[in-house]
Parts: sequence; C-alpha cells; structure tokens
Amino acid sequence: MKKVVVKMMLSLCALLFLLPIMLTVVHSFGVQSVDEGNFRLTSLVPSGFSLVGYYDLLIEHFYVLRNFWNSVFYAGSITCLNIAVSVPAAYAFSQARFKGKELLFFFYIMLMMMPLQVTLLPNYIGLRDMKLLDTPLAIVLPSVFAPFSVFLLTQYMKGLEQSYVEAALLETKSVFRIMLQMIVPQLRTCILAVFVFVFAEYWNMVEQADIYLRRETLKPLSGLLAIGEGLTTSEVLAGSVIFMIPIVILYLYFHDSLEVGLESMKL
Amino acid sequence: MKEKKVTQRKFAVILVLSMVMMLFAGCAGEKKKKEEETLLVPEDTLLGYTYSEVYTPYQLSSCDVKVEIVQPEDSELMVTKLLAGDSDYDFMMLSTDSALAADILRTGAYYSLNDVPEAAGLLDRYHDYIKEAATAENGDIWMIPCGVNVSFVLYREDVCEEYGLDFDGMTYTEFLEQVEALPKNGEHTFFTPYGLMTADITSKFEQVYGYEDMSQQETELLRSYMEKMRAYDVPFNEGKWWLLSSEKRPEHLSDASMKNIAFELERSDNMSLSVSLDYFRIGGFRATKLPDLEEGVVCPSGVRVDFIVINPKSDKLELTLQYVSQLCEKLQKDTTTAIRYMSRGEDFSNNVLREDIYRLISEGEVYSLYPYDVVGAELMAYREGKQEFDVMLEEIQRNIKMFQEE
Amino acid sequence: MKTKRAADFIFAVFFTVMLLLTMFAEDLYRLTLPKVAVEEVTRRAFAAEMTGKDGAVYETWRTVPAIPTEALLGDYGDMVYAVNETENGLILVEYIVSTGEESEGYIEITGGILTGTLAVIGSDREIYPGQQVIITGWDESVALHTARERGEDISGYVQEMRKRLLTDIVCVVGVIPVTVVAVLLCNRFCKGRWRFLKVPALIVWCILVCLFLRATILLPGEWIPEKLIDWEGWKTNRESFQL
Amino acid sequence: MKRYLLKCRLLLIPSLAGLALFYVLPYVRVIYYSLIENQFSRRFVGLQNYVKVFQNEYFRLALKNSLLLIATAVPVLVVTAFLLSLLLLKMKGYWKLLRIAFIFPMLVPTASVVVVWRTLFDGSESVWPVYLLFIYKNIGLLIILLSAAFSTLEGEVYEAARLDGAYGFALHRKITLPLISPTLLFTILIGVVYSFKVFRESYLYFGTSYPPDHSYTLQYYMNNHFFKLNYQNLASAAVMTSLIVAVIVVVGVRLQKKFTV
Repeated sequence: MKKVVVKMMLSLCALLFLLPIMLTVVHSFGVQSVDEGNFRLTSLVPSGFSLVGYYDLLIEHFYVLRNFWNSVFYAGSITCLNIAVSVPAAYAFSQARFKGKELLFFFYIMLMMMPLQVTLLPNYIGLRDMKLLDTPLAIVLPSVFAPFSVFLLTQYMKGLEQSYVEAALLETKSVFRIMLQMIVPQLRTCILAVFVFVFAEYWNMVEQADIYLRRETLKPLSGLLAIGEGLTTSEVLAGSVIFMIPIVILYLYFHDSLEVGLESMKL
Repeated sequence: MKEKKVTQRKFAVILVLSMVMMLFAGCAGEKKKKEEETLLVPEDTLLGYTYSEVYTPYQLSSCDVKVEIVQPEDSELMVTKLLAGDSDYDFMMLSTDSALAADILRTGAYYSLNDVPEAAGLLDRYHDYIKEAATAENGDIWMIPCGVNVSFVLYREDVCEEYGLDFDGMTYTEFLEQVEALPKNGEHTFFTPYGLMTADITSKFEQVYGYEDMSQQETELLRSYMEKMRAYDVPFNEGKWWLLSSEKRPEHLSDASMKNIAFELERSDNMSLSVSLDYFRIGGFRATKLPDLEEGVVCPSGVRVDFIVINPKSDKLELTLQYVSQLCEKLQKDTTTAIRYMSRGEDFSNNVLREDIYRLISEGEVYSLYPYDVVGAELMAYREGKQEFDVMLEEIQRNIKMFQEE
Repeated sequence: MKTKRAADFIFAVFFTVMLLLTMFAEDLYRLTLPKVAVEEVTRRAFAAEMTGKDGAVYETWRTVPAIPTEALLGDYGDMVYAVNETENGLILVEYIVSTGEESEGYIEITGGILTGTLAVIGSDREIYPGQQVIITGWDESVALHTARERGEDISGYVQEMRKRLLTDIVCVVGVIPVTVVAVLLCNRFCKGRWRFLKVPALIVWCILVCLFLRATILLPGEWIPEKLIDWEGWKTNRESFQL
Repeated sequence: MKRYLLKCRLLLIPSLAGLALFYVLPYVRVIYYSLIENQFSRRFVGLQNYVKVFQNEYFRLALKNSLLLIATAVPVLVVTAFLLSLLLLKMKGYWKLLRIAFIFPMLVPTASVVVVWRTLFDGSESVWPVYLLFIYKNIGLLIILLSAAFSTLEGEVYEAARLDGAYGFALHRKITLPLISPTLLFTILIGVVYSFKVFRESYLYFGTSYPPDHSYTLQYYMNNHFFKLNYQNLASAAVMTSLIVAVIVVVGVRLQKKFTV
C-alpha cells in the first residue's frame, strides 16, 4: 500500500515539474500565443497550431543555425577539456599528501563560489591583454579551468579505499595508467554525471558570450536566445525547444549508465 | 567496455563536425587592418544617433585625420570598455541626457582638454549655461559640445489665427482646452504625439517639484494631465487620431501635406535644426516653448547637448588632440550648422522660425534624464494601462530613491 | 538498454535534421522571397521637332532617361518601385518621379529617379517598400501575377504552370521507391562487422536526396517548377487554378 | 609508494596553472579594485570603500535578502533533492523514467522558463516565485549528483543492514546519511553557489533593475553599480560576499568532519 502512495505522490511531483516544459513546447507551436509586450503567454491553452515560430527562427533567420553549431562546439570542447583537466587534479587531491592540500582545496571552493558577474571585468581585461578577445578561445579557455568539476570529482574520489591503489602499484609505476585503469572505471557514473552537468552549464551560458565575443558569427545560440537579442518571443520559445534536445540526448546516455551503476545497489 | 566506446565515438563525431563548422566561422570573421592615422569612435545605437550623421560634413572638408565608426552593440559593452580602460578607441559621442554622461563626469573617465587652447576659445563662444555644463567642478574642460536639441511646439501662424489658437506662454490646461475646442475632422491636421508630451510633463514635474516631496495638490495636477494624455495617446498606425483630418500623417512629409499642418509638438534633433527640417523651407511656421505646468511656474525649456569626450587611455592621444583642436577651430568659425544656435550673439532675422528656436535655446537649460528603468518603464506601464496612477507614482519615487542612495 | 536505443535514434534524427537545415535553410528562405522582374532606367531616344534658322521644322531625336509605362504605380501614377543593393540583399525602394512625354510603351522621366537604377516592372505578389526581393526576370509566377493584375487572359500561363507542377510531383514521388531500394541494399551489406556503417550511410543518403530535390524543386530555374514548396506563391496562385 | 605520491602532485599542475590565470588573477584584481578610490584616478584608499558600502542601507537590504535566500531556499532544495533521489532509487522498470521529469528543468533555457513563470505567478507580491524558480532550476542537478553518489555505495552494506532488520527511514538515517555526508555537504555548497546564479532568472522575471524590496539581492546591487561606473562598490561588495561564503564553507566542512564515521 505504501508503495502505491509513494508512486502516486512521485508522479504528481513529476507532473508539476514537467508543466513548464510542456507549456514551452506546446506554446512554441501556438499562434500568437505570446504577449510580446510584457513577455508573457497570453493564455495557458494555446490557440491554433502553426510552425511560424520555427519558420521564423530556422528559415527567416537562417544564420541562427551557425550559432547552434557554435554552441555545440563550445559546450563540447569545454566539457571534454574540463574533464580532461579536472580528473587528474581531483585524483591528485584525493591521493597525494602534501602540506597545503587542505588549504589549497579550500581555496578551490572559495574561487568556485565567486559569482561570474564579479570576475567578468577582470577576465575581460586579462583576455584583452592576451589578445584573445572576440575569438572562440575567449569563451573556451576560462571555462576549461573552472574549479567546480575538480571539487565535485574530489568529493566522489574521497570514497575510494586505498586498497585499490596498493594493488595497482604492484604492477605499474606510471600514475596515469593507475588512474585510467583502476580509478576511472570505478567512478564512471560520477564522471558522466559531472560531464552532463558541465555540458548543461556551458550550453546555457549567456554572460560570457555577451561580453567576450562581438562578432555575431562566433556567438553561441544561448547568447541569442536571451532576451533583447532581436528575436521575437515566439522564436525564443521555438529556439528553447530545439535547444533542449541535445542535452536531453546527453542525459538519456547518462541515464543508462546511471541505471547500470545503481544496479549494484540492489536497494 | 564496448558500449562505452560507442558513445565516445558518437561524441567524437559531433565534436569533429562542429569543429569543421567552427573553422568555417573562425576564418569567416573579417580581419580589420589597423591603419595608423584613423581614430576609432564607438557608436552606441542606444544613445541616439551617430557621430557620422552629425560630423561627416566636417570630416570631408577640413580635418585631415580620418575617423572610423566602431560598433559596440550596447551600453553594457560601452561600460565594460570604459571600466576596463580599453585603449582601442579614441573618443566617444554622447548626449547630456544619458546617465552614462553624468557617470563619466563624476568618476573622471575623461581626458581634460585644458591644454587645448582652441577648446577654451570654442567654449567662450557658447551660451554660458552650455559652457558651465562643459567644465567640471575642478575647472577641467571635460567635453566639447557639438550638437544641441530642444523640444518645442511648432505651429502655422495663419491656420492658428483662423482657429483662434494662441500658443505663447500657455499652460497645459489652456493648451488642452484649445485642442479640444478644435473641429473634429476639419481639413487641417493637428498632429500631437501625446506620448512625447507625457514624458515632457513628468520631466517638468521632476524639474519644478521633484518627485520626493510632491504634495497632494501637485499629485492631483500631475494625475489630471496624465489622464488626459492617456486618453489622446493613440499609437500612430491605428489612425484613430480624432484630431486629425481624414488622411493620416504620410510616412514621408511630401510638400502637399506639410502645408495643412496646424500645429505639431516637434522634438527637433540636431540634424534637423541645420539640414533637413522641411518646415524651414516651406515657411509660415512659428515655434514656441512647451506649455508650462501652472500659471505662475515658468521653467526654461530643456536643452539636450551632444558632446565628444576623449578616452584618457587611448593609444593615439596626440593624434586625437590634434584632431580635436582642428575641430574646435573649425567649429569656432562655423556659420552653417547647429553651432550657431549654441553660440551667443547670433542673429536669425532672415527666418522667423529659426529665430524662435534660437530664442528657446538661448533661454534654455541643460537637462538630464534618469535611466529608463527608473522612470521611463513605470511611465510606459501606466500609459499602457497596466498600472494604477498611485502605484506608478510610488514606484517612481521608490526607484529614484534607490537610484540615488544605492 | 531501451533508453540507449531511444537516445541513439533521437541523436541521429536531430543532428541529421540540423545538418540538412544548415545546408538548405538559406535556399528555402530565398525561395519564399517575392520575385520581381526589373529593367534598368536607361536613356532612350524620343522624337522631337526642332525649328531651324529658316523657320522650317526638323525631325530630330533627344535622348532622355525613360522607363516602361507599366512601371508607374500608385494612385497619382507618380510612384516607381526600384531595387536597391544593400549588404543584406536587395531591398525594395519607392521613388516619387515626375514624368514627361510617353512613346512606344516608354515614358520620359524628368526627375526623381537616376539612370542606372533597376525599376521593377513585374512581381509575383503584392510588394511593399522595405521588403527583401530576388530578381528572377520574367519567370512564370511573375508573368502570371502581372497578367492577372492587368486583367489579361491568363489561361496560357495556367496550362504551363500545371505542366510544371506535374513534373514536380513526379520528382518527389520518384524519390520514394529509390530510397526503399537504397535502404534494402544498405541492410544487406552493412552486416556484422560493418554494422556501425548503417547510421552514417543513412545520413549520407538523406543528404543526397535533399541535394537532388534542391536541384529539381527548390532552385528557381528555367524548367524547374518550384510551386510545390513556395507556400506564398502557392496560396496566391491557387484561386487561378481552381484546384 | 613515496615516488607515486610525488608524481600525483604533478597531476595538479595543469589545473592549477589555468586556475591561477583565469580565476586567481581576476580575484586579485577585484581585491585591488576594491582598495582604490576610482577606476581612473587609481588612488589607493584602503578600506574606505568597504566602510562606504557597508553603511549603505541598500547593501544591507541586499545582503539580508541574499542570506534569507540561502537560509530558506537551499535547505528546502537539498532536502527535496535527497528525498526525491532516494524515492527514485526504489522505483523499478518504467517508473525509473520519472527521474527524467526532475532532470528536465535543468536543461530548459532561462528565457522560456521565465516566460512560463511570468504567466503562472504574474504580479504576486511575495518572494516565493523566485525561490520556486531557484528550486525548480537546480533540483535536477542535485538529483544527478546524489544519484551518482548513491551508485558508489556498495550493495553489501545494505545487505548486512537488512539482515539486522533495519528498514525505511531508520536504515537511511543510520547508514545512508553518514556514508554520503561528503556528498551532502557539497550539494549544500552547490546550492549556495547557485543561489548567486539565480540573478539572471530573477532579473528577467522582474524585467527591471529595481525589483520589489523583498527580492533585491546582492547581484542587483552589483549590477546597478556596474552600470553606474563605480566598480569599487561592486568589488568591495563582492569581496565581502566571498568572505561570508568562506565562513559558510568552513562551518560546513567542520560539521561534515563531525558527522562522518
């Protein structure tokens, strides 16, 4: 009996959470369903069906498709490079023992907490001095070294016992082989979780795109979907729906490996 | 392990694909070659019109230094460039009614032009209130005024006599009574962008009474004007201008339709004063000050001055100063464009309309507006009927307090 | 495992669609723009009399800028549409001209428009100043619309349009059997070790089909009937077909 | 073993180098900017900016609102995320797909969420629409991280507990909580980080840079001063926020040390 109640309550919660997304998807097909003036939907139920939002976004403003590929490139490269940099760093934090480790880790957390808005201007100055402004690197480089994924991966790696490492030390001496062969398969789900999370974060970035990039051809699509960029709100709704699909695909892959990971739980 | 390999291969495919797209995007970007002697002027479309519109005539005829318009998109980027102390632009054109101008003066983000003799010489030529606006407290000349803009009521003398309209020294109530007494669709056009008048009324209230300590009596007065304006404030294209005769104001003013305009609240920008305002050509038009709020309360008409401010950190500073001194020399001897309206002792006896406008400007005072979020947005909400009058007033007072004390 | 297969499917479909859109969105957009036929304003010779010293009248010629009379529009007959080259394509502009004498279908222009501007003499739908247009010359949709505009007999054009439409349909319908054959071939060959080739093969095939359709249907050209995809033109021309 | 530990330290180099260039250097610049009088005159003025900012009534209001947001919204967020991910663990077969419903909000771009929020909660005077928006946007992330944390726990521990007859909440309180308390700590820290990032949504939701007093957070204060060209107030406010956050982190780490087994 308790199981059924739990299921009912959960599915109700799920519906509540899905409501805004359903509204977005449904209204992106609606006719005049958006009250442009005060940026609000005219009514909860959409009137009529038309592809005008998609037509305007994809055919009328066909240059938006280039920004979509920019978004794919930025989010993809930032996430991969970020993981490539953070996994060794997290591994070092969890395994290596040196004097200032706790302090350094605390410093990582502090830098992670700094809101983006504050470091926008100093970063702008730094990039300008490095002549990186208005190039794809301006977006990619600062995000690759974000301390956030290092922090997450260290927390996951803390749970590992040392026994694995001693066993591995018998065969090989190279740190990389130990890390890649022994530790990473262990934490596959967690690394994928961080991958999804970092991808979603840099997929929806707006501030960096506005300040560091000026050429329209380089801006990611998330920059255009923010308000006040010349697209009408119905186009923004259509754009949001298209913009959601890649991350949904990514999450579906993650969902699979998460299930595999949770099988071992057999709660 | 195999399954992981497939997902990785899939992501490798997208990455390669998008990298190809990126290379295409990267190399498509145009590489601007940096000539030595061009000065770069960032033009912010939000701050009104562009430097090139006002100054191309000067550019061609006299100064040998080339000026190129650089395109930062919005004011956020302009503020970032100012704060970051970018050196890749040389001077900026702003107008005194934008909040950025007041901030630049307060924080000292300008290059003082005291050592440029022509600048001081030019300022002496201007009316004294413009001269004061151009000198900071510590005596630095922080800007070069190069354009002026004033709002006035423009009316055709003969048509108004025919209908017995008298616009000199009137108050808003009188103006509205006269407008209501006009025949609904006579053959003359009485074109009045009430939206503009609402903004003018609120800035006049701010000038005369100030928003904080408005008494109940003044709030009632402001409410009555705003109510009336809202009633008439019908957007252009809906064509429900009961005041207008049958045909709407055509997109571009062909001579035929100009002749039967009775009166119009015109906000003339600097360009129109000197070049394209058709009213001068046709003649028979007069200009007068915008109506006052109340009988005894006379406040001078607000004048918006457009100016150049030099970037202190620009890497081509001597070239900029050389250009500015040449420009000041040119402006001092100028007799064709709007500078004559800003200088003392000019006479426009040949054209009655120019004389009226000159009188308005010489008796005017420089005004500055709050940023849009503070007053403009609430005003717009009220005019579109989305907010009550009292709520709007409270909101405006709260925003102003927050803007000043933040 | 179910979500993995679903994810693979959505992944393949989504990125193929986006890829195809990236290639063809611009053509589709070009297609939906109004089409116009233009003629350059050139100096033409007009007959004129000139009295010589001895009072006799000579036949002479004077060359003045002139445009075809049908280019004059507007209720006072003094408005001309012209095409103006800007960085984001050709924009329609409106000129007020003063006209002089008219002979053999051309009318003299005494002011308002310069020689060398492209005056619009026919379009395939209602056009307004500021719209972006493409110049296609006298293709059938332009001819049809201007003919109907002037109330002439349009049956000839209609026959031609119908013939064109048939070839459109044949092109589209023809593609389906060929695709079925291709899929069967692909299944037979991509077996075992070559299984992963299946998805890329399908994507390549979709691109080929779209290239073919683009050549046959999308691109405005001589025998290519683009009525099928041209929603705007399709709606306005439908009444004349009584389809 | 010794050489192995030494080599591990070298692994940190790339991350540290990048961090220094793109995070430490800007932070030092922000501190420098908060100590000078004005962006252009660069006169060293010491703590005067801090005093001026702290005396400002609106900064204190913004601080109060931000702390209130952290104090109320973050715990609610973490608790719901923990409960939901636990319940979701129990689901079998198709019910597992319910987790996607909770992950979805994280993937939706800001613009469309705000459009929906303005339709659902237009003109409500309370602070809860923004809190709900915060919870809505970040619950997906926390569920992912907590589920990933659960996957690292071995099954045997639970087998043993079940043999002793533990079930339901007692089981979770005794075993799950201590085991994943490091993860719980960093979900709280992530909640705090994301409470700063909610500014973009609330700015779009209110549509003006002068929102009603109850939701005037630190970000608004900083953004308004950015546009008024006095970067000093922004810098000093930022440094003060990071000090407060440091306190939260230290307290969190201490608590976590006390709880873990």
